Amino acid sequence: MRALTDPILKVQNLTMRFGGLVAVNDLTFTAGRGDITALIGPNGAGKTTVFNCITGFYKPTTGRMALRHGSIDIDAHVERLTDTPNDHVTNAEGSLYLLERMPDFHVSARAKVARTFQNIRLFSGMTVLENLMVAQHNPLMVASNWTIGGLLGFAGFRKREKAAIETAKYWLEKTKLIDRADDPAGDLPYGDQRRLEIARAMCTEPVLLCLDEPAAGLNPRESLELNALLRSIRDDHGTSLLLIEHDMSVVMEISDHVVVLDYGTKISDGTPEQVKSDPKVIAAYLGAEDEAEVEQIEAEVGL
Amino acid sequence: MMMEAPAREPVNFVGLLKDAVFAAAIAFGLFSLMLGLKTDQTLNNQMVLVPRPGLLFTVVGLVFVGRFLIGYWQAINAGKIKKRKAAATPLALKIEKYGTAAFVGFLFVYPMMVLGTAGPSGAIKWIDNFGIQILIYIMLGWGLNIVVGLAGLLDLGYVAFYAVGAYSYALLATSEPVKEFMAGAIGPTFWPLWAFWICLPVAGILAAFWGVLLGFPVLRLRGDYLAIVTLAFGEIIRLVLINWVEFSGGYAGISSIPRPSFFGVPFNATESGFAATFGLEFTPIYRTIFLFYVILILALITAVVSTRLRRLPVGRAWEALREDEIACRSLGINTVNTKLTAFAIGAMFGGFAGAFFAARQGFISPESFVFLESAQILAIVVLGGMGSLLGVVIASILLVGGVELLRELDFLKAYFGDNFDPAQYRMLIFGACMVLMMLWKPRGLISVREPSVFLKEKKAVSSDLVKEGHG
Amino acid sequence: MEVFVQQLINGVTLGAVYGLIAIGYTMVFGIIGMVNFAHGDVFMISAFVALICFMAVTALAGMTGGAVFLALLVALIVSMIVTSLFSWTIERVAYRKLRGSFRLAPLISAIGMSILLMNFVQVAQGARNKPIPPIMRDTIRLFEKDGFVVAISYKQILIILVTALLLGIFWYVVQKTPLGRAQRACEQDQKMAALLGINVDRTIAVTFIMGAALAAVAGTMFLTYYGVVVFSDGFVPGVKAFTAAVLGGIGSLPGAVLGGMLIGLIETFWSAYFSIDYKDVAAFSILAIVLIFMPQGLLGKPEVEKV
Amino acid sequence: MSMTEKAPLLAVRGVKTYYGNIIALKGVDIDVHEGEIVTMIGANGAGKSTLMMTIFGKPQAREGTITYDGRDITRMPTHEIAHLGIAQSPEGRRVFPRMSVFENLQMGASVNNLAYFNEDLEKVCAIFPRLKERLQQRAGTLSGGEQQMLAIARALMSRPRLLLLDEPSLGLAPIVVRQIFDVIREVNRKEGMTVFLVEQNAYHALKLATRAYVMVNGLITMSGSGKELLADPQVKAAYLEGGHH
Repeated sequence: MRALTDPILKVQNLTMRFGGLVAVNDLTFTAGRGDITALIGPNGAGKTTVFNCITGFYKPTTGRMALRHGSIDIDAHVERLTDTPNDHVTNAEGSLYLLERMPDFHVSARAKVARTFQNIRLFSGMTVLENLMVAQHNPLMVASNWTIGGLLGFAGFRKREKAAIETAKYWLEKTKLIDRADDPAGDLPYGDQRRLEIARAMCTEPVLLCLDEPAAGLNPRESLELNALLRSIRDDHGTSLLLIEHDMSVVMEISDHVVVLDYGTKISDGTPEQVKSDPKVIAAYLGAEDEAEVEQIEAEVGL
Repeated sequence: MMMEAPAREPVNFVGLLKDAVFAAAIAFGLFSLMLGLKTDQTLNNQMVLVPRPGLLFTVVGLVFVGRFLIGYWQAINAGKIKKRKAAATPLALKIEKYGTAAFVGFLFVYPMMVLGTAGPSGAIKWIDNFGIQILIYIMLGWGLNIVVGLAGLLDLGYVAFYAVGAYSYALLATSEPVKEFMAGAIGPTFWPLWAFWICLPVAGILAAFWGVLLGFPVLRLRGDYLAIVTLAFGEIIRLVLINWVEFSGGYAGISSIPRPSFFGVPFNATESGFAATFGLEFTPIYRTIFLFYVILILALITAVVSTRLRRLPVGRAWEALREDEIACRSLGINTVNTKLTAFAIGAMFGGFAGAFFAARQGFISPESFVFLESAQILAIVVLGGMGSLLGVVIASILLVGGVELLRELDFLKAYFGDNFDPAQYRMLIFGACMVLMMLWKPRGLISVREPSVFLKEKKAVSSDLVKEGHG
Repeated sequence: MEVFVQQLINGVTLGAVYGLIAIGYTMVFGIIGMVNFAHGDVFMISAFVALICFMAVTALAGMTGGAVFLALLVALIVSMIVTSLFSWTIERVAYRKLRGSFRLAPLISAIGMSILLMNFVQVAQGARNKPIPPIMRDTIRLFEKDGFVVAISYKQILIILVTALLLGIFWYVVQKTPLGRAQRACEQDQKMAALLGINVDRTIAVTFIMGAALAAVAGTMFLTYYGVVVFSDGFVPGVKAFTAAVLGGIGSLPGAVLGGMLIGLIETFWSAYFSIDYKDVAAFSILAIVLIFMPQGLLGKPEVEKV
Repeated sequence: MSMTEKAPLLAVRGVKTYYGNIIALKGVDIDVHEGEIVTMIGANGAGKSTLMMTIFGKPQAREGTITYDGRDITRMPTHEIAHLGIAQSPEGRRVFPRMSVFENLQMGASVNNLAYFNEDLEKVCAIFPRLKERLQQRAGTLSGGEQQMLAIARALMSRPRLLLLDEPSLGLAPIVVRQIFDVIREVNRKEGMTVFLVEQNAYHALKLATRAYVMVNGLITMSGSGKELLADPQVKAAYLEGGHH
């Protein structure tokens, strides 16, 4: 858990109100670089709202979300940056971004935060490969000289496009979708669509990947595969992960750090083991342990 | 799939009769006042009602018979499971590819073919009314296709850009100060001869500029709101053209717009004219043929550019925008710019077509830029199958060519007497055809999408999966 | 001041007519999310039906005061029935099969239907203006200043009252009755509504009929107010009424009437104080401006973007 | 089995369903007897949700028959089926987003014209206190889990004889999942409601079930009592391992 030693994202006093409804209430937490940070909590606790704030889809009512690239010291710069009208600061050590000041597409394009959605949002009428090409829009746009070079068929663009296809192939192989590359995304089974969404997000080369219930609707075998994929994204690519998940087999298995929300407020924060045994979490979220019940069933069916 | 044909049920004639009686009753209700009684004015301006029971009962009878026959046809086909064509075969793409090539080839020889068969005087109608007219709509359809078909932005005021292009050319070409300036700077014949070629790009750029101008405020709007605001913009431009008489000539429009020259050689009977220069006998057909090739080239440029754009990041972003705007934003795509480029490029092609239209007609007025035109262009795009270039071509031929063919109904006067005015029925039939075609092919004629990039094999995407956009 | 009051009265009357047509647009859009482009032409047909009916009754009963009133009443009722039948048929023939398919298909079908209806009336009834003899010409003088008489006619009072009454009734139906709840459910998720036992086809048909009945009221009042109708009268009032529906917030009945009032007032005041030529430009510009800054319209509920 | 003496409440026989050209159900046979909880498990895309919708005639089965309470409902319009006392909480929740929670519940009770509305409202509010807090809130603003509760509550409002639940535990917190399975058990035991349940969460669902089916690729491949399937090695390998509790 590197949240304290090497943070990548610091969320401070985040509050989001919709009319009279307080969805997130004064939430503060830190996600560590190279960590898998899980955000869990009962339904309606405000987890997805937090995601929408981080990724720029909602403008928070109050609060600050600082994300860094490189080793720039967040605490040393964040106050100064807040006093300026800018949304980021860059020095030799890296860059610091204030996500709440950025429009959604800048959060992805500049701050390099990618996300997936609870209700899968693929470009269903485009092929799997095309989905991954769209994710590389910004570098390709530059390579096509903002369309003009591409229209005239310049070689620079064709080269860059080949490279983009290679990137896409890499992620397709990684997510075991390579055989479906030329099929429309809408034709894929549910589990494949979930993985494609992750592959697409990774094609934007994010430093922080936010996954909204990646295991929802997966069967146990698919969940296991997902665990392996997420671990590999963390270990092989150094991408930090932030995920919302209800499937405890995923959360407890792969998270380095768990933050628990209830009614928009943080009720627990720590390692999976700490959180699992936190009485507040058990009361609000996990429910009473039913180990005894499980054993009883297993005895009945003769395991 | 092997399936036993289910035993055909006997046709239920009583039920069919009931349906037909019901339909006839509805028809009677609908038409007894609207057809059965005609409002007429007597010579001293008195309104009177003229009963037409014969007409009413003929129509009701036709509805009865028609409903019965349709019902019978459905009943005998009910047992058959409709054999649907297999979804998403590469064959459809091949047809599109080779079909397009063959069609372009045909277009290039079309004027010669017509000339050969119909002779110089008969050919004008076929080249102008059918060839040029249809090509203008193909070009407009391809232009609008970028906005509606690719980017999924519903634009009901596309005719505004057509108007901007037409008026840009017409105003510049007939402007006295410009004419005088050019006469002083280069020579008196320069501007009338070259105005079209100089103004054509200007018209496109101005239309694109208007596209951005109108596009910018409506970016946040979605779906039908966007449609209604674009409709409003289209109407505003038309109403301004009508009312701002000093600027645009109002209802009277602009006349004596210079015609395009053959790159400096005019199409007239003078010695420096096209016919004399090339040692031909003067006939107006040369100009028509030349115009045909001009619009053909313009349309092909539109097609080539839009095909290329689709394979570029910007084109893929358009389609992605149509599929899911929120996902686009999450991938770092600036949706504002993406939408604006779609508006601008679509408008630009509309502007080119407008300039050509003004040059071909020699006269323009706001009458040519009514909402019905926008509706017709949109109908072409939708009927063609959104995003399909070949579809737009077929739809243009069906809709525009069909309407032109209906002009040939004068022979009906022989049957119905001289009081019968077939022109009235032209739009009636046109409206009915729009409805029927949508009922027949709601997804358009070509309902597969061609992927812009592929790894191993290009597979067509069935239109069931393609979204239509919300903006 | 006098001019202002007089224009206010005229504007509200015109606005009431737009408002009644707008309700039809807003209800149909509300329930199946389509712009029923043919609704303006349905309105035009209703005026024609009322005209023919009115002429038929007065031809039989004469043009005395009582007979005119009777003729008007019969015209209104018959027009409501026949127009509803038209609207029902249009939905059944041109839209039902396209429901749930491609979003643009019903729109194109509706535009085709609009062209069809307009030209049907032209073919069936001729292209000329169709006047009726002036009726209900009595006015109430409100006040007079410097020779300028501010007056309100009985026609205007009738139009405003009928609009208010119908708005009340329809708003109650949509908000408070099971039918209205079913309509709103169909608007949001037809498949789910069917799972809960709602007859979706019937609910949608009823919606078309309700909208058409209101358009018939508007058409009859339009005929009596202006005293003339022509086959092309569907398009411009139709577009303006749709504008009104969007302006007021689509899906909201009071919004439709409010939007209608605004369009009517803008038009009358613009004509009175600026230039009659640009009155439609003004109406459309206001629409564009309102939508750009308030995309949900004046009374529509803002849509929270669900990510 | 002892229950087979009585005709089943719901009988699905040889049902084949297509989406366009694609076959989704390839001849499915299912029995649901009065008073049972029947579970169907299977992978994503196996056709479970298609079966749920086919029972309601959306889409209609191209072949085969579906009988409910002795009546053939294969070709019956969806809204009429709803009036026979079958309710469904469908895939994707499908709450009416711009209606309040209260109105959504009213919609659920519309088949019996709100006859028992107040009584039932209290009941579902007791089951899902979360909904009680949000009665006047628009359903579209609820979180996913709350919408799931609302969808189930809405289905209960019609007082169905047969309740169809499509993945009621999808996307819910563990504590709520348990709560929902408790609710299912309770309405079954106390009110004798027959429940037909489609689940990914095989462990909980099988534990609850009187009988269960496994669907693979549009076909039923296995059936038996909940306990039997829970103990079956194939089922364990495919649907239970990985610790989906």
